[in-house]
Amino acid sequence: MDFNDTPEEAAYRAQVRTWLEANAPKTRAAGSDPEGNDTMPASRAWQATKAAAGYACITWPKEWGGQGGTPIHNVIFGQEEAHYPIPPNPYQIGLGMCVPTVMNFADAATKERFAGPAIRGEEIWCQLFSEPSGGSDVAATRTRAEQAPDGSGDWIINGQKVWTTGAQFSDFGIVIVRTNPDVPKHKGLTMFWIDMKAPGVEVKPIHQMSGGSGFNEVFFTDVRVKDAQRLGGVGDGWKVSLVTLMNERLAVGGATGAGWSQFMEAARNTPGMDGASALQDSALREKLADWYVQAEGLQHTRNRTMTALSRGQTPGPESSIGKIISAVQMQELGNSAIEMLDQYGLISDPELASLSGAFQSSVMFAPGLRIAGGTDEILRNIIAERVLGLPGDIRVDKDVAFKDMPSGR
Amino acid sequence: MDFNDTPEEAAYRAQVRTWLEANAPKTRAAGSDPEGNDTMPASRAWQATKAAAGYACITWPKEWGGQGGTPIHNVIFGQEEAHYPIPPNPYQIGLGMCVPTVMNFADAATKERFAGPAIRGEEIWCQLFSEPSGGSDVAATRTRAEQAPDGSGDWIINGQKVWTTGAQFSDFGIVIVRTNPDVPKHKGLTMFWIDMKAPGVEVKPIHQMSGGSGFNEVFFTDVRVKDAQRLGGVGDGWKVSLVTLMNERLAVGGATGAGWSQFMEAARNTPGMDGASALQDSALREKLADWYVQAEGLQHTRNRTMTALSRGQTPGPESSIGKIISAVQMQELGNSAIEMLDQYGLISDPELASLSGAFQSSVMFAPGLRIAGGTDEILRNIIAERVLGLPGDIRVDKDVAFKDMPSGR
Amino acid sequence: MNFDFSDDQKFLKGEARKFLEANCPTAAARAVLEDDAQGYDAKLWKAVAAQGWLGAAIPEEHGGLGLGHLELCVIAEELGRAVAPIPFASTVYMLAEAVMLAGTEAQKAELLPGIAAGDIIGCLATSEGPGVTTASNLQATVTDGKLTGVKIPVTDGAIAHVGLVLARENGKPGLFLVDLTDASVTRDTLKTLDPTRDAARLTFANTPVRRLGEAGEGVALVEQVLDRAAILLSFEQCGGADRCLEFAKDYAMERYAFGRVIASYQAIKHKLADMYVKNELARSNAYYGAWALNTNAPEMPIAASAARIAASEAFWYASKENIQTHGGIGFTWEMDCHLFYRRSRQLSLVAGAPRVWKERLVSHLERRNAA
Amino acid sequence: MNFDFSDDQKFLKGEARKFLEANCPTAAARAVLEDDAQGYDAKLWKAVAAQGWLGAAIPEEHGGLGLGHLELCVIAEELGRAVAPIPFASTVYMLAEAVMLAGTEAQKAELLPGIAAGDIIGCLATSEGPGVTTASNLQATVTDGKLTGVKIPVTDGAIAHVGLVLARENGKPGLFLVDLTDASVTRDTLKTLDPTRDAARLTFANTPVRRLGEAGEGVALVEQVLDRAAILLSFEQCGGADRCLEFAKDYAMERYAFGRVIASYQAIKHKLADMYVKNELARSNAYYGAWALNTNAPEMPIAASAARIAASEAFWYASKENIQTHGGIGFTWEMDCHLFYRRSRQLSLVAGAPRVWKERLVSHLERRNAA
Repeated sequence: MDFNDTPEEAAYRAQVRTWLEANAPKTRAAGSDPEGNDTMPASRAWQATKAAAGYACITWPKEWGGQGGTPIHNVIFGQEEAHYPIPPNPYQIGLGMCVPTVMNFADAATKERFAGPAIRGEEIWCQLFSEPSGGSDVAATRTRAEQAPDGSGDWIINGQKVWTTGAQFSDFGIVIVRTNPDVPKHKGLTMFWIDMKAPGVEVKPIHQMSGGSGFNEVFFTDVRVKDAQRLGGVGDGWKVSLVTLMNERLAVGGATGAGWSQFMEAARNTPGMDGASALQDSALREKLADWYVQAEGLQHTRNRTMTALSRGQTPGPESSIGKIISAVQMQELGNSAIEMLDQYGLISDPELASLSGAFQSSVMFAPGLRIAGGTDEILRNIIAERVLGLPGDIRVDKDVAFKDMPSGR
Repeated sequence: MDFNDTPEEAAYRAQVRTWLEANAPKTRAAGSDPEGNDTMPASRAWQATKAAAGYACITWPKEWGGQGGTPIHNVIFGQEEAHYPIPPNPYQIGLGMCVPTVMNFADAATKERFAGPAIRGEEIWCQLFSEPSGGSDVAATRTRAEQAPDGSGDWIINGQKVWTTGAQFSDFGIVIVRTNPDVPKHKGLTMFWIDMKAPGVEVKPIHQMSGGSGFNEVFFTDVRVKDAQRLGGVGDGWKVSLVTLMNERLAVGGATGAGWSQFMEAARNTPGMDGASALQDSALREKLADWYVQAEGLQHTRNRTMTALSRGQTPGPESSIGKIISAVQMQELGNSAIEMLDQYGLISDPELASLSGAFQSSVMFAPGLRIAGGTDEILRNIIAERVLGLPGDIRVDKDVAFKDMPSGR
Repeated sequence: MNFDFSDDQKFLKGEARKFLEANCPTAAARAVLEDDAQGYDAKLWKAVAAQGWLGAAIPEEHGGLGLGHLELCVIAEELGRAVAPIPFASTVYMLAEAVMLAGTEAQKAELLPGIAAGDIIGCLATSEGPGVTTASNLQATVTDGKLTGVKIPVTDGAIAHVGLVLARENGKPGLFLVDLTDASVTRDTLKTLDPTRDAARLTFANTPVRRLGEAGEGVALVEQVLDRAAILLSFEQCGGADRCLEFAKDYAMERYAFGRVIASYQAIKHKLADMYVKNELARSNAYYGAWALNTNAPEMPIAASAARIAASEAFWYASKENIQTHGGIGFTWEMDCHLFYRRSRQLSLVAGAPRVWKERLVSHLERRNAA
Repeated sequence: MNFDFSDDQKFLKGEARKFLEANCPTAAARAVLEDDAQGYDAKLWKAVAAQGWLGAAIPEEHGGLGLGHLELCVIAEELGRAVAPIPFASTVYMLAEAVMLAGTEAQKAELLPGIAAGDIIGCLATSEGPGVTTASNLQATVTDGKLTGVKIPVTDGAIAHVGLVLARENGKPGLFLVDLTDASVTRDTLKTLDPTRDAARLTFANTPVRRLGEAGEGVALVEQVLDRAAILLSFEQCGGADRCLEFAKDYAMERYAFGRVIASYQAIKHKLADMYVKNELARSNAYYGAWALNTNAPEMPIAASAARIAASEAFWYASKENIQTHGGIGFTWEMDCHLFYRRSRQLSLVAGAPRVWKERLVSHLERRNAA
């Protein structure tokens, strides 16, 4: 048991380091927009550089522009890349979920058309699954596609998607729609790729309670798509979506807010109730210990996952517990910090608040993190069902025609 | 807003006090058996004394031997009675649940036969509902009753009940049995009263993990009962049981283990990590505050319930939260106490442990309290459904014949 | 046993709810939230004054209605339910209570009628920076009747007319009445987690002050005021927490997932049951606080602590799990969930954090059990 | 990255499980539990010795197998899973580790072979009463090589041959080796929450002792020993916690309520998911502890604290919620649930309560971050 690379990994890491030293950016791209619009040119340039050297999609086969590498190669590159001031990466969803779906289900010409520009960062993709009435229940899709009456075989899409990350700067998307409401919900769905600049596609940012707007609503009004844009068979959309979703929950990262060490630092510098430092308060010390143990537990769980990858094994179920712990910790730690600051904890102005308001940000962002990519409740269900093998919830919607299903509106 | 009696209540309290002063026991009955077998004569004597004066069943109508009083009268008597060293009360389940069911459903002669001896404490009743495979699901009853082949109209009972409080000293019981397995589970049940001394009735104490055995298993082997012992119609057992159960959860009391003040006392006398008293540890102080607030909250919730009774109103839903809080608190407080004592906390010998081992007892009894009379999970369901009006869990067993229902064995 | 509000008080509560439903929909809080220039809803403030609520517990001789504190409790609960964007707590629970507790007859005559009429907004200025401001680290100083120092944050500090300021005089803490409109006072509005309520940094440079109460007794007086405020705030918190439960329940009964309402899933049912349990424990503790406040009972510090701890916990849990129950939509700006979440943080911190009250509670229990 | 046990170690683990399934069913623990006269399962102890486990980490020159501590970790996990009623921790994690850490060559040669062979049972005697025994309140005293004082409770104190006793010598704490079979030692067996494990009060009256390690360094040495023990105990706790999860899951998949298995109710599903999450966090922290132990890393105190805190929490939660998942039957004497519940309490207290380790962890983090 050690934390060392295997000789092969060490060699790969050395090669990556050399390449990064020669090619990675040395200064962070300027930009103040939290949604990353103004750092886009820098993101695009870095993606193109990586693509040219085969580092953009390390695990993809070489014929698609990848490197044919292993997941551990990908992890090693990520670790080394993180030492440089790289720009934001708006390609994750596209390259992690959308384009692989296209590569799996589209014809050769379409794959040829899209793979290169996507890898090189010339085109951005988004994933259009969630709907206002759907939430975790992707198969409840109401956005409709009907065949055009003109006999062209084209489809006309109408409806609304929501929580679409990056839709505001995406060129293409993959969208799941209902093509047959007369069969049970999972059976009447079909997947298409669409041009986000096509007439009838309208993107509206969602204003979050925390102030930002990284997500969007996307409205479709008589959007016409060719039948050739279909991914998989008519009515096979649910199966296609499972391919896409397989990677989603891995893609939603853990909390990145202030952690135990920031709390410890703030406690050291905050007066406690008895005049001494708040860090002397054993109630806060016990919480610190608990948060440290959770954070270390998650870190070492990642190490176990990496070890499995390094040994060429499939990671065990332990990788599913990250967000369920970190999102709740972010909320509780942030709240404990503001309560430690007493009345002053209310102040969110970054020029006045401790750590530029990091704890206040945690309090305001954590509710979103507890929901995005699966609520606490959905994640517990996933652990119970997929990891522990317990039965699924009783389904009342399996055998009912979609149009006959109760839906509340 | 005050804590005073109304004039009518004050008058009743004065009358009760006078009577108790003249009649209540002045010394506690000797006895070491935790199940109360050796204090039974004292219990019987005190019950007879109360019955003679109308205080045994205050809210029952006078013609049944009660006083025709209100619930608040009952509460006042209980408060005043608690100031005396009264013996254990083995009559609660009988007078609270069983006998009222008999009084509701039996014929006049039967009522006449049973009411008096029950009120006077001459006969003890138990309630035979739970079964090994049933748990919270009373309607899953498998104990069978079949009509005797001799044409007498008698019924022959076979099967097993479990968790029967007081069965070991009961004279009679009410038992729910399945008389028709070919209809859905709720529809094939029937209720009877039975003689616990009848041939074929066997009582075995259940040994608990905490050491005691207040509950029993009761086995029925070809136990013959008359059709006249039937309470309600054949197949109406579920409806009859609801009458009985209505009062059950009120009857299961809150935790009576060591509470916040015992913890505070123990903490004061225990060295902490820094040599000072453990009571100076703010982590323990915060827990103390939380427990105090919960305990006070429950106490004042009871005060709100009593106020409603005092005003002649039906108590609000707030009275349903007691056990869900107190049982978990008992477990956590007990465990925190033994952890405060460090290695010494393991010692359960009453001659050596703090407070005669009260904290260790809490740790060992609390798991049972979290289950008896409704698990934490069942109680949350009850609050969600009966108090908040949320939908019931999806039922897969409503329309299936009992004999066709999956059951795991 | 008479541990509930009277029919008259319940009638007042019903009337208050109707009034606030008409005059203080959540759009009112949202308007203050979205407009940096607006520290409170001045129109609502005047309307509330016209209802007589500001003077509910102020004697008639000083322009109030001369009702008891129980009436103030039911009004507080409705204000909390409505996330009302007005300086009610600062003015009524803090300034008015302090003046009634420790003011001279002249001070009462001068200030109480203006408070009751809605002409005087008050605020309590104790905090001077991160953490708990105590007698030992207090910096603001009064010399020869002039105050110098900085108070941050002061809830309603930018909109108040009169400040109650804790400051050192001859080395000992005293509580002082300060005219905040004086030219020597600099007021900087602060960004906080709850912009529906005003907050400011106040800088005093030789500002004239008058002492309230005895010299050197400032900390004790602040504690008395905070006990009273904590009880009244606990009713605001109960009101907010109950409304969060209602929102969550209503949404869960309407929202479908996998073909059935989410209220039929145990994860949601039990979450709402937990909310209910916390809310009821908070309410019962608040009622005991109300009794102690109304009778000026010696148990007040313990009752106030318990009420504040329970209500802070209930509102925090209800406001955050209400968002969680709503899922993604609950995290949007347009939904009202965050108004209650923000307010729950504001109410938990404005009179001192729950952990401070837990320490205070246990100290009092130690003394009581030793006695 | 190689943060897992090797194939050889996993093979050893599999063999250990098979061995214990055959030689240590829960009936073994139950037999010790129900017989007051039996302090441990002597037959199992001999069998475990014959497997070489007692000497797994003892060098071959001293009669052990000379494997590393990682091998001890996998054995520990299986012992925890089996609620083994033997003095393994006292003898192997505490006595043997202490002797290997601080013993003279003569002490090693004298004690280690006997430990490896199963002839010497050890115990650690630090506690003297309720609460934490520290350098400042330590009473037991060694004068001229003779020990006087009382230790209570001492796990395995009634069955051990050699005690490691913390006592004051010339005013400073030292750690001493004591022959517990000496006539001057009085041993009273104690009733505890976990009667599957022995515990005693030891009274010393001028008992001859020999010092282990440097004079005055007893507290530091005990801390080193406890760090090692905490890591190994955390594997026992992980083993126990995982088995509770399995029990709960198996029962929930078999037990029907309202026509379906209780494992299909979210209240049960989420409870088991929470168990799983806690168990995995405990396992990951235990692995880091194993790495630190095996490499004798300077991070050991931090790693040991984290492992102990996480594992104590996981086993407590899993053992109590396993009972809860079982419902009424889980509370009966005949079901095994309580064996794990009792053991979870024993393992959480035997090397010092989690709260003591939390304080220890944060102190170390403070020092590390200051460095």
